[in-house]
Amino acid sequence: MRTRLTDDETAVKEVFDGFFANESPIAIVRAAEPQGHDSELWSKLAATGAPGMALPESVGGGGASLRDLAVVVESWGAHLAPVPLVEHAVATRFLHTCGSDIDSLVAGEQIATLALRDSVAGAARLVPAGAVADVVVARAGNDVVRLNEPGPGTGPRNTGDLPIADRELSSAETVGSADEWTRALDEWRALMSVAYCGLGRQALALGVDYVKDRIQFDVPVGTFQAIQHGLADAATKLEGAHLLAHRAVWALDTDQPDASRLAGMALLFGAETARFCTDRSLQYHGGYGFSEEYDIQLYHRRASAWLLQLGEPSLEYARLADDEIGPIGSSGEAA
Amino acid sequence: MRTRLTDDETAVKEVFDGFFANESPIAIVRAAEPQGHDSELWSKLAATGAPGMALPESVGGGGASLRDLAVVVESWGAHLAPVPLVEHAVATRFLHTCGSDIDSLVAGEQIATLALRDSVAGAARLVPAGAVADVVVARAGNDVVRLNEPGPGTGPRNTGDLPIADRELSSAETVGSADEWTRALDEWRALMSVAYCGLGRQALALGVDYVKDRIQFDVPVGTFQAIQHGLADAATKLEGAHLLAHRAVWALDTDQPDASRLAGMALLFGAETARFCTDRSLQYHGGYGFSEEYDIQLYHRRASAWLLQLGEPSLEYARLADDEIGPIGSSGEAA
Amino acid sequence: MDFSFPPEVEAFRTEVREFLAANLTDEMIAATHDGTIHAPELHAAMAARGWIAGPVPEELGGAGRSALESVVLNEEMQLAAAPVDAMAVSIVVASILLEHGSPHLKDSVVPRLLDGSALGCFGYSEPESGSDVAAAQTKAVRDGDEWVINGAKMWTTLAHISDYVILLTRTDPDVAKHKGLTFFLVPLDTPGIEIQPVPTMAVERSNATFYDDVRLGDEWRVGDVNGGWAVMKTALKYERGIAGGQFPSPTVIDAALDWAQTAERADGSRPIDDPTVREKLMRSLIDVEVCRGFAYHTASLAEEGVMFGVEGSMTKLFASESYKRHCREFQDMMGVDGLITHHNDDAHLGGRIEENLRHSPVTTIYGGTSEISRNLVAEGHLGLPRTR
Amino acid sequence: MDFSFPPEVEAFRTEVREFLAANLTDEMIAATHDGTIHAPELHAAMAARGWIAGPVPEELGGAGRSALESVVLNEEMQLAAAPVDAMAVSIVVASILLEHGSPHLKDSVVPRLLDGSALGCFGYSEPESGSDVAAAQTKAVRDGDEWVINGAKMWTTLAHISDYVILLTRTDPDVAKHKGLTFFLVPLDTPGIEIQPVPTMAVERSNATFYDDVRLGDEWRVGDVNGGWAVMKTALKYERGIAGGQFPSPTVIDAALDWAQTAERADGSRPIDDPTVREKLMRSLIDVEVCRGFAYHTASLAEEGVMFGVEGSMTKLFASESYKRHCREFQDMMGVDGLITHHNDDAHLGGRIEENLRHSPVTTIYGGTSEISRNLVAEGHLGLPRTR
Repeated sequence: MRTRLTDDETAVKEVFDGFFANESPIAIVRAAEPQGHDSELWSKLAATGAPGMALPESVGGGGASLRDLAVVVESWGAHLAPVPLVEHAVATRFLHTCGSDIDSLVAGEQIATLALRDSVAGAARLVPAGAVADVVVARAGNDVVRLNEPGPGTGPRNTGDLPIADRELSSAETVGSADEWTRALDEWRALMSVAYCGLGRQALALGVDYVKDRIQFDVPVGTFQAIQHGLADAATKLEGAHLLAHRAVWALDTDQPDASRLAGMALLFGAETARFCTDRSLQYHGGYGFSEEYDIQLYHRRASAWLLQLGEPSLEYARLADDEIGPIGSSGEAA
Repeated sequence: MRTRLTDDETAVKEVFDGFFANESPIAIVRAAEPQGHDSELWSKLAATGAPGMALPESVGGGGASLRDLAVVVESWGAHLAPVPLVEHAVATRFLHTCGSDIDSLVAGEQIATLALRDSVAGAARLVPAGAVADVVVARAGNDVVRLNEPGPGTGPRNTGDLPIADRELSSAETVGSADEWTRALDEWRALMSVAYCGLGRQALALGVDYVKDRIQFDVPVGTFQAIQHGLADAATKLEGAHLLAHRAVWALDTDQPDASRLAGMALLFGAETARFCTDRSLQYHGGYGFSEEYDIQLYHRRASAWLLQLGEPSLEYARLADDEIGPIGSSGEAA
Repeated sequence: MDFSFPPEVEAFRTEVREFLAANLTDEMIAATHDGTIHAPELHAAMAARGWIAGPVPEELGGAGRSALESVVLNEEMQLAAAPVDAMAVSIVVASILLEHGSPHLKDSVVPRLLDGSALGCFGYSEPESGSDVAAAQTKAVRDGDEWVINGAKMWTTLAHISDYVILLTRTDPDVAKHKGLTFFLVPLDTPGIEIQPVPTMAVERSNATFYDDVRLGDEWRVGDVNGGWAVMKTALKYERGIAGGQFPSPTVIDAALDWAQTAERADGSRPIDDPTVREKLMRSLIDVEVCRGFAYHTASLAEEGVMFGVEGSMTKLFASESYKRHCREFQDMMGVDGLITHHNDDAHLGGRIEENLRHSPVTTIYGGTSEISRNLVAEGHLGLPRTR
Repeated sequence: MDFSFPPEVEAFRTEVREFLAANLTDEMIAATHDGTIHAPELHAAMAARGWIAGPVPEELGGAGRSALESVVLNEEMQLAAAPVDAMAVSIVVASILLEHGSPHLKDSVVPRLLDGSALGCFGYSEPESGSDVAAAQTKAVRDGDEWVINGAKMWTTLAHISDYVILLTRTDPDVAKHKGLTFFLVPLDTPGIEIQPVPTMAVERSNATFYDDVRLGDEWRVGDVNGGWAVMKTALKYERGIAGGQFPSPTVIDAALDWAQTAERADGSRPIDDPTVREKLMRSLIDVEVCRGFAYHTASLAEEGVMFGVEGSMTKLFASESYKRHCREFQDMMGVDGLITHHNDDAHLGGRIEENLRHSPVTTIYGGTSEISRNLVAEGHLGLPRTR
């Protein structure tokens, strides 16, 4: 039992906190809007080995654990870095499991992603990182298919300035089966729950810093108890979300029987928490929180958006319920 | 448009505020626990004419409007008076509409009530005031039946110390049809939404008084902003609930087309609001709020209980949705 | 109690609906995507009907129409998603001028505001004073017959299309902050004024305005010298009157209903048949009815001549907080499609829910934050002691 | 990070489960309906296994078992709905005495608490001091070799079955309130003590205790004279340690699941097949997993020797607020059947959800209100300035 980062994990964190602080300051995030992608930043991140870090050394990867990757992802989330780290890492890990060629992906020369919702009629709608990915993995019926084709570069404008785009899959080839797909989606869920913790933590920090400095009625607004309590609720949820998110990653990493359940739970709770943090933080910024000039709106919009790439949250609750208590109509016999 | 009480309504309010304050002080409420009924208080209330006030003068009633009755009910709710005023008034109005004999009911010699949920296999489960009612009206299939039989006097112990009880209906006679029944249930909903406003207002007042007096950290706890904001939220919802509840009563009284919709909405919002008020008020009492000695717990338990006499609140939302957008499967064609 | 409208007000409602059906175009609604929540032709047409002057008391030179008509007009415009901001601000500015303005202002400015040929905007907030509006630092100093104004204002929304700004200034820095304030009406073409856009996370554009040795005659003063706080109270009174009816949610709920009835989920079902969606829709519709109760209440009070205060704060608090919640729930209901903005042709109903989602956070901030509203309810309605 | 338990702790968990299966009876759980949350036979059996002494540090005379075992024991007892209050309080009182007590107390009292032959209770709160515990007014005055105590304590839960109360007293009224406090361990059979029951809205019984010229030797003092605040901090430290794992919700959720799977609605459907019920169940199960994360975190910190503070407040805040919400939702899910109390033979699962509904409001109050917890998080974790 070790609920804080290990020394090794702390070392990883320090490296990547530094990397993102230097290479993906908020000006980079803003400059990448509305496309939501910075290919130069991707190249720099690739140079660190992060995209392939959680692949075996035997294929040129970093041989790191999913837990190590999660530490990088939390920092990525905190900085809103406009590069598809999670999608790439998860898609590439899946392809490797399937025995599909990942030579161009390990070091990030090409970008891979995964369609989170099943493809319909040979196309995947609004795929995360779909605008910029050279390789798209998607479920199609009982198969999982792989498309090799450069992304269109841009996709529809959206709340989070994310590079989502529709992708045509007619030239895709089958690489695996739907059975193995669940694991990939769960990795995405768990890693994004960690990313949401990073986002929430930074959003909360922006709010805390603001209310310490902002003077109204002759005192810092952070002295008002109602504001303190809103921020304290946010901090409490965030601590809970952080522990759940990393537990989900650990569970996947160590093949715990409840890993899938925890991944689904962690994402829903992490998203709700990050949204609460951005809502409180923006509110306590007053009007400035709403202005483009301040950074909290960047966090607020992404907190809304990230989860929805997966679809309706209520369907995620329904999916978890199906697993936990059996599908509707089974009267809980599966429990 | 007149969103405050008229002079006549104010006169009614003053009379019954005085009546309940004098005749149903909190000691009477406590003394009636757990049975939830005080027959002496009922006699006194009957002497005021309240049980039959909203019946035509031609049958010996008071000829008052439902709106006037609602003013009495709000005061009744604020005092948690242990007499089945709403059930009796609604059931008797329904019986009168059906042409069923109400001679013993107009002046409250006998107590009438209504089963809020349809009877099953000749019995109505956990009927409000079922323990003390001499006349029970209930829906049974497409009919509405009337049972003349003294109540058992007591029923199962329950959260709100309410005189609910199961009633066997085998000797009941048919008095009306299910079509007319909807109106009776809506009158119950609308009047109980007003009662909930009375309850909520008094619960909030107990909390406000407490925090003005209670000193901690050398100041009244009511000076703490977090407490002020919790109470302000309660007061705001309460004002909204009050306006909605009385609008629902007005709509029923004047046969507005949206009367049924408003009655259902008012009850759900009124109950939620009253529960919020009791929750905040109890919380800000600290430990004393939890003790039997203080009155807020009496309000808290009844706020939980009243609505549930009708069944699951989520089924009430579902019923409203069926009316508003058509039943499930109709794809909103009824909208 | 009686929640019915008199026949003449119902007739007015019908007139407004017909007017909006004939005059409010999708293009006008979509045009607000440039950041300016204003439709000049609509404004002019309404002014021509006397509707801008409508709520202004007759004895002050307005049309003195019923407060119930005001709430009906406001309600119908919001239900139709009509741009309402510029109209609302002009009514408030005109009302302030009529109550506190010099003959010069009443004669030369008010008629232009009421006939729709000029627009006004608010100049209260500053970079260092938002909720604490009385801490304004923009200075006005006498120089002979003139005043010289220096300073900066934030959130002067609509300034870039307005003719006037009603400006809160400090004329005495040496007394308690509420006691050293004076209002002016400032023509925005006066030399020394600079207007800079303030873009936001939603489509709205606001402005920062800067005042560098702006010189004005005393006839532009509004209210007494150092009597600005009294004018501010009047301003808030009228703002709350206008704000009495708040219906931000209906267009979002309409869009949600449309989506729920027409979208198809992966399993072939429609969202409308999901009980979790249905419960959310009903809860949001209940919130709208609560807002309607508040609206009718404030209108009724105004009609009775009872000036309301805390009711306006309650309405604003409830309407904006519930609206923000509705936007969140319904964007979530749409899943990934909820993210698509109005820039895309295939966005559902022009991206309406998404646009509202981004707009909603400001509604619990501007015109008095939810925190300030709660303070006012706690002190003004519950009689709790001041926190500080 | 690593969320696994070492094999020996997993083995301990199995041992606890087997112990509870064998020793915890439905009668013990139901017996708490008399208001006393304690099962003497269970307590004795646990003491005999060394589990009361378990978490007490070895160097202080306890069993020095792993903090992870403590959290597992606590978790399993709560999941089984075992009465846990008396055990928890005894561990805290023993820990305080071992850290601050005189040799007399360590030798004569602690062994009795740890072997289960005596029980202790808390005497902190007073009628006029709840959250502001340092404002205690119960006086202790020296009289030769003795102390004379006069005053009253509220919420001395378990006092009527306890042997000792650990009492916060004022020994110097003339200094800042935190600086004039002294603790005593008071045998409850000392002349001058009166215990009055305080009934509550739930099944719990608490007590008010009154102290009228209660005389004690100095050997009953705990910590320094006027050093009571340091002892209080120790007390809170151990209380939070015990409180690190908070699982009030699982028994309620279990009952809800059982109801949802077995009850039949009027239309013949089961609640479990209603998506609104399913979503509520999943949300509550997520909250439980969040609590588990907090529990493991505090245990892990304790195991590392890192003393935690604000984490305990966060755990308590989150667990109690979510528990209260769960009780509300699941009572509502049961409709009218949710109202039926344990007094009725046919109450679902002995009226478990109803009983928890009435119990839940106190959990956001006792042991530090949610408001106090939020203050501590704001100041201790976020570094916000003190409000006052």
